Amino acid sequence: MKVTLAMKPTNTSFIPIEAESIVPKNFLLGTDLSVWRGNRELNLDEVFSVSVEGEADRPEDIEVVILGEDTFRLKRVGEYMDGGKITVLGDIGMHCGNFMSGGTIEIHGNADGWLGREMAGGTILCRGDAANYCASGYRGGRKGMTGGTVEVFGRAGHFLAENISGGAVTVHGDAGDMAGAEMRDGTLIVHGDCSRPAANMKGGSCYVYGTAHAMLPTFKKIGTVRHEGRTLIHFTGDIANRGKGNLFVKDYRYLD
Amino acid sequence: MSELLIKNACVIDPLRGINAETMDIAILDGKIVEDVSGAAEVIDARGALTLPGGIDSHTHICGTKVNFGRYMSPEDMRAGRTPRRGPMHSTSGYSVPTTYGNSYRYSAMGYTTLLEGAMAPLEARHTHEEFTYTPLQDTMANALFDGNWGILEAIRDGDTKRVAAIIAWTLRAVKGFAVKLTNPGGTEAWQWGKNVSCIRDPVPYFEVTPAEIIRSVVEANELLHLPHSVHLHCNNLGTPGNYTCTLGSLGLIPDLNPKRQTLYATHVQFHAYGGSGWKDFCSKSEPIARLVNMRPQIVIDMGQVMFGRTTTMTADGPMEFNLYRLHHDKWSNHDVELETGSGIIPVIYRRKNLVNSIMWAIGLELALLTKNPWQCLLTTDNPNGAPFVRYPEIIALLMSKRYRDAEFATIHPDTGSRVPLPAIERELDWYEIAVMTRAGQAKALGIQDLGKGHLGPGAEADVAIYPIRIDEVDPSVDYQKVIEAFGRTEYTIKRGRVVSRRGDCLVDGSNATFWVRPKVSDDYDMGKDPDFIEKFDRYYTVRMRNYPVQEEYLNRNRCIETEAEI
Amino acid sequence: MIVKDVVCPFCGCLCDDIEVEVEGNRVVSVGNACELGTTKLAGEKRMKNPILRDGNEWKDITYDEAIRYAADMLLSAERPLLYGWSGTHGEAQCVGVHMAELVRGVIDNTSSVCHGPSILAIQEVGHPGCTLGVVKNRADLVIYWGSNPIDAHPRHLSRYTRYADGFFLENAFRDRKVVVVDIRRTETANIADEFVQIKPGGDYAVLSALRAIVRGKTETIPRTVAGVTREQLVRVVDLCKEAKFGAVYFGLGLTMTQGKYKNIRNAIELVSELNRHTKFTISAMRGHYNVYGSNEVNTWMTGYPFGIDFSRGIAFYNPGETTAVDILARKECDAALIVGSDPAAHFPRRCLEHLADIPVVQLDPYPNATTAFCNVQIPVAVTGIDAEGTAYRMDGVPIRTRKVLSTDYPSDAEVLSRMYALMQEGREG
Amino acid sequence: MTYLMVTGRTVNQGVTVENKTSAEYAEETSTCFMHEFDMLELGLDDGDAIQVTGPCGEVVMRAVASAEVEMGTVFVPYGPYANHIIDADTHSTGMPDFKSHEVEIEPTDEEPKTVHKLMEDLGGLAYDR
Repeated sequence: MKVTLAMKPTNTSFIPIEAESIVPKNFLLGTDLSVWRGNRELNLDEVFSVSVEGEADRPEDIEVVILGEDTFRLKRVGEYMDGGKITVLGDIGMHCGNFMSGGTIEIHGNADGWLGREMAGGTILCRGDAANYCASGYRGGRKGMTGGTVEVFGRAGHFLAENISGGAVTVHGDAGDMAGAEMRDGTLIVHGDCSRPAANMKGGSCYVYGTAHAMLPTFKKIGTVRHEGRTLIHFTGDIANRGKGNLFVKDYRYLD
Repeated sequence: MSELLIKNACVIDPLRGINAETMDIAILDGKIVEDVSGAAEVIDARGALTLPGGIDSHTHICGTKVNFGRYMSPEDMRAGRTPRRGPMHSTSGYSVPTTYGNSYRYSAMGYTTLLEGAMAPLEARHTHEEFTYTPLQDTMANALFDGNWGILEAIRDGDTKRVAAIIAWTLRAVKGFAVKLTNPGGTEAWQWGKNVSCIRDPVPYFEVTPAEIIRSVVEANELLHLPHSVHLHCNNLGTPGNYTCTLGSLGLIPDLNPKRQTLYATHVQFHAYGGSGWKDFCSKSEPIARLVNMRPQIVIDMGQVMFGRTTTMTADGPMEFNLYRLHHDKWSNHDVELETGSGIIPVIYRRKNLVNSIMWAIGLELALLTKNPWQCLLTTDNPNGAPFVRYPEIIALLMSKRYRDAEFATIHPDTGSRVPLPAIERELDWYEIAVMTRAGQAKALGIQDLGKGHLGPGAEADVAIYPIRIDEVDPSVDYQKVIEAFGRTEYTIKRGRVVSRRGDCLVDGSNATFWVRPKVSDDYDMGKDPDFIEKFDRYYTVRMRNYPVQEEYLNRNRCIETEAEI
Repeated sequence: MIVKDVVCPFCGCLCDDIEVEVEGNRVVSVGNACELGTTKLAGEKRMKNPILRDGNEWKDITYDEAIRYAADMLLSAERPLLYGWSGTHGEAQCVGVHMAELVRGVIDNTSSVCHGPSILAIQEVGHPGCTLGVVKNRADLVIYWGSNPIDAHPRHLSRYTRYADGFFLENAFRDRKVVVVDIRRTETANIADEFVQIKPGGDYAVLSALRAIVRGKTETIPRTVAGVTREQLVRVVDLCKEAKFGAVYFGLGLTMTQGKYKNIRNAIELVSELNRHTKFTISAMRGHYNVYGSNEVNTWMTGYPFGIDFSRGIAFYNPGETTAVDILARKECDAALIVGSDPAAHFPRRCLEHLADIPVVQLDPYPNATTAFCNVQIPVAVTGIDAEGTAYRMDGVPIRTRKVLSTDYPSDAEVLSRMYALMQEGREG
Repeated sequence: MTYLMVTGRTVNQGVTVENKTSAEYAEETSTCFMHEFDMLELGLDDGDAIQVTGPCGEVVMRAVASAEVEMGTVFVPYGPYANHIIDADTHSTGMPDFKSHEVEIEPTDEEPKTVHKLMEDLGGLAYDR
């Protein structure tokens, strides 16, 4: 079954629309769903022209396609998603794929903050850039992402994979400041540059194929290793935090 | 004039010796009366269990420390969020809910009176502000004196009357209800990063021992004729082998008061540990209960631990730091100048953890081994042992050996060799539960004469009607029904108004705050004492005139005046 | 007439030993206060009556009209922002929370642009702190990190630290060491025993290095960290470990620089680590006299200290999304009620551009920068001068501010309560 | 030339903060404290007008020499002038980069605007009664 949600053009109001109801399994029961614009509850079809092709009796057989100019205003799409597919033919707003445990979300444009927050499983592909707190945790510093994979083909913002405790995050472009902060477990790979990677890490592995700017002084240099055809410098730390994590960088600069 | 008649109530009212009599309860303008007119609104209880409103004699719900527990725990707030609905405001939180969350959930369980277990006098205003937003229960607060410099000095000088005078001035100033000692001496030592090991270990600089503090403050408390006894959180909370320290502390207490206990020892589960370390950690509930059984002057509360996530918070700063070093999680500490301190950390009690399993057993053992239910009251030291919403499960565990065995089978396998619980057959009855959840509290707090904890004519019309017929339910078998019944009343009535119906709160409410004002002679009025004033001005950072809590902070002001012997 | 023990409604020190001389209905002199407090207590030109923007001019209106306007604005909004709150008393803040809950709006206070990051850090690792008097009576080491009390909290040094004698320190100036850490050699740095000058953006690295050195891992640390030599770092750690009682006070130099709350988290973790060796505490130098009160009130009523979004009925908290600057810059609100603050003076321009596009009502005694963006401004009494109410000092000690003048201006709580009553009629009645 | 702009509290900012329409407040918050060498390099004397350009536009301030700031760094008291060029991006923390902005500074003949004018440029309406 393919559900197409074409977002209707709206006035200039930028008030976000919270659409946690947009999860494949919800469409098993039809399209009578509601979303929220600020404090107003709206029917799905007030915001989208909805069309459904084919049938399905399990989420795995459902693809939801979201398109339109204003899709960047949609928050919480795919929250608690456990199967099926969501394709966004454009940008998506904050909290896409939060608490996701299964299925696939593919974003053709950019994703706003908290993409895949506290994700436990499944796959997120972001063809464009991901903003801050991609694959991170929630306020209060509890576990971040615990499983699944997030792949960003563009750049990622600050606090990428903050508190990550499992799963794998790959960013093909540069990442911002504090990538992998408070990392506990899991894997973070940044193909480009980033600054202050793996700050205060306890465990897990963080790879920076580019340059680690403002490298923190509290990582212990072990030596060099070969990794997927690259030579990387291996550090352990963060020793400020009794950390037992591994940080691999192509090169680095201290703020000395 | 508002009249209410509750018909066909199956009443248990221990303070009046009533045990499961079916009767009517007449209410006029918020008080229980002999009779009401035919115009009275009628509630048919249909034989459901009807008790005086529940009273929690040791809980942490309002004030600086509690609010900091909320402040630092957004992840806890995500649980239990409800939107504004009718007269109910929105709520958040599980182990440290918002004030409305506490009030609504307590009310749904039939609780109408709460005692905040620890209020730092300097920050009392904060506690009273939160009381205002805890609308469905009457409130009162223990004021902390464990590290009070003036008192430590007076004790060093052997001047018990001065100790009493300082307590009197402070209680009156901060609108406190009772005297709390938390790890006496330890909180002062902690302001140097130290602690006291037990009751004979002197406090740095002041050179007085916890034993001297406890004894002297107990005497002072009785000099002031306060309704409640001294409320003690013993030294050494949570450490293996601390039961000897607890026995020593309880052993210090003479029997000074014919009407009530002379000492209320709180959350004793945390103080009943054997062993020389965590490896041979074990239960010492038996010697503790044996001592309590021999000493009518002692009342304790359980401090039951239940498995799951919660937040620990106490004025016992050094203890919280030790916990932090065990868990290495978030840690907050807040020392209060010239007075006391506090600490907070989140914890998870796990069934698979041997120490946690033993702690769980100890609380139940204390309740089951203490012969007289008036001497062991039901608490979790909310939220330290567990959030208060777990009370119904605790009631069921105390009433059902079968339930205890079923739970026991799920905890750490080595627990059996460390605790006496499996051998304990006792199952508490409905009457004993009523004692441990309201009547006993009223007596221990000394508020039964103020119309609390019973349903006699003249009493405050605080009533809880639970959806259960005790003639039809065998609690030792149908413990699930007991849990459901105590989890949500059919009606909770506060001051003659139905405030909660099947879990929904119906009114915004407005509580009363109970506080004491001991009348002392001019010689003992610290407000006029040059030395007291001079030290206050020099060492506090708040002016003496700005220290007392103004009456603006009390909703319904229930001032209890006492005639002091000084 | 001289009023004693007046509470100063300027900064988070909340000094309560002020003497104010009142003649007729004017403050003629102020004693004990710093320059900041004196000027505020001496008063400034107040707005006379409520005003309404009518096209390109201002019209005087009545309080009833103004309050009705605000109530209607909030009731009809899809995502109203209720912002400010640190410049008023707790009783008013409580009404504000009830209003936000009723209209399902977002309520945020000025901590999102002062110590919000400190709160985010505390939510990750907790907060070993104490009241100011504990430091005054015990601390033999005080560290000011990224804070400049001489300019921002002028009496902090004389009441609690550098010049404040205490129970265990008869001569504070001699017995108490003061360390200042900053990127600028501020005036405060000039009165320090040790000044640590850090390259901009280097606080986090320096804090990490200190933690490692406290744990005995000095050898891993490079020769210099963000412009600070390893020798000086070791010297500072030794000072800390030798102290009987150490206290860190940090300011916006940590909260406003790169990494934001991670800087504070690192500082807190340093202090927690130091507690394994000696007694150490850390506290934020809160700015507005009652910004901490707005955190306290929000916390007991909603569970969160700031940045609370009631759009969906339940409280949702996510600073960076539900905070005022983000919401305004992203144009995610359609009305704003401003109480006890001046966002137009303190927010980046993009936020003001949105304020210009939406209806705005402000409660403030004075014409200020935000006035220019108001549809309606309602002048109110100044808490601590002609209104009384609860304020929370930077260390959490609540103090009731005094009323030294009586004027005809209503208090924030009075105005907001009337507004809330109208809103309840509109929504529930 | 590029400089790091740091904003912060000053006594004078605090003293005038409750009277934002005053000339004193405008004067204090439109002051850009610079290292004297940086001023030399730009040929500036105390009190000269400068155009400060940030990520979100430009604003005219006055340069004043200060011993407190390092070369390459300038300090501006909190207020509407600094905020006229500060980026609203908080990196999803709620807090803008008030203390770490790269700015361009060059001499100018223009005068600093009044606070009223700044507000009106952004769509506000001055109230001056």
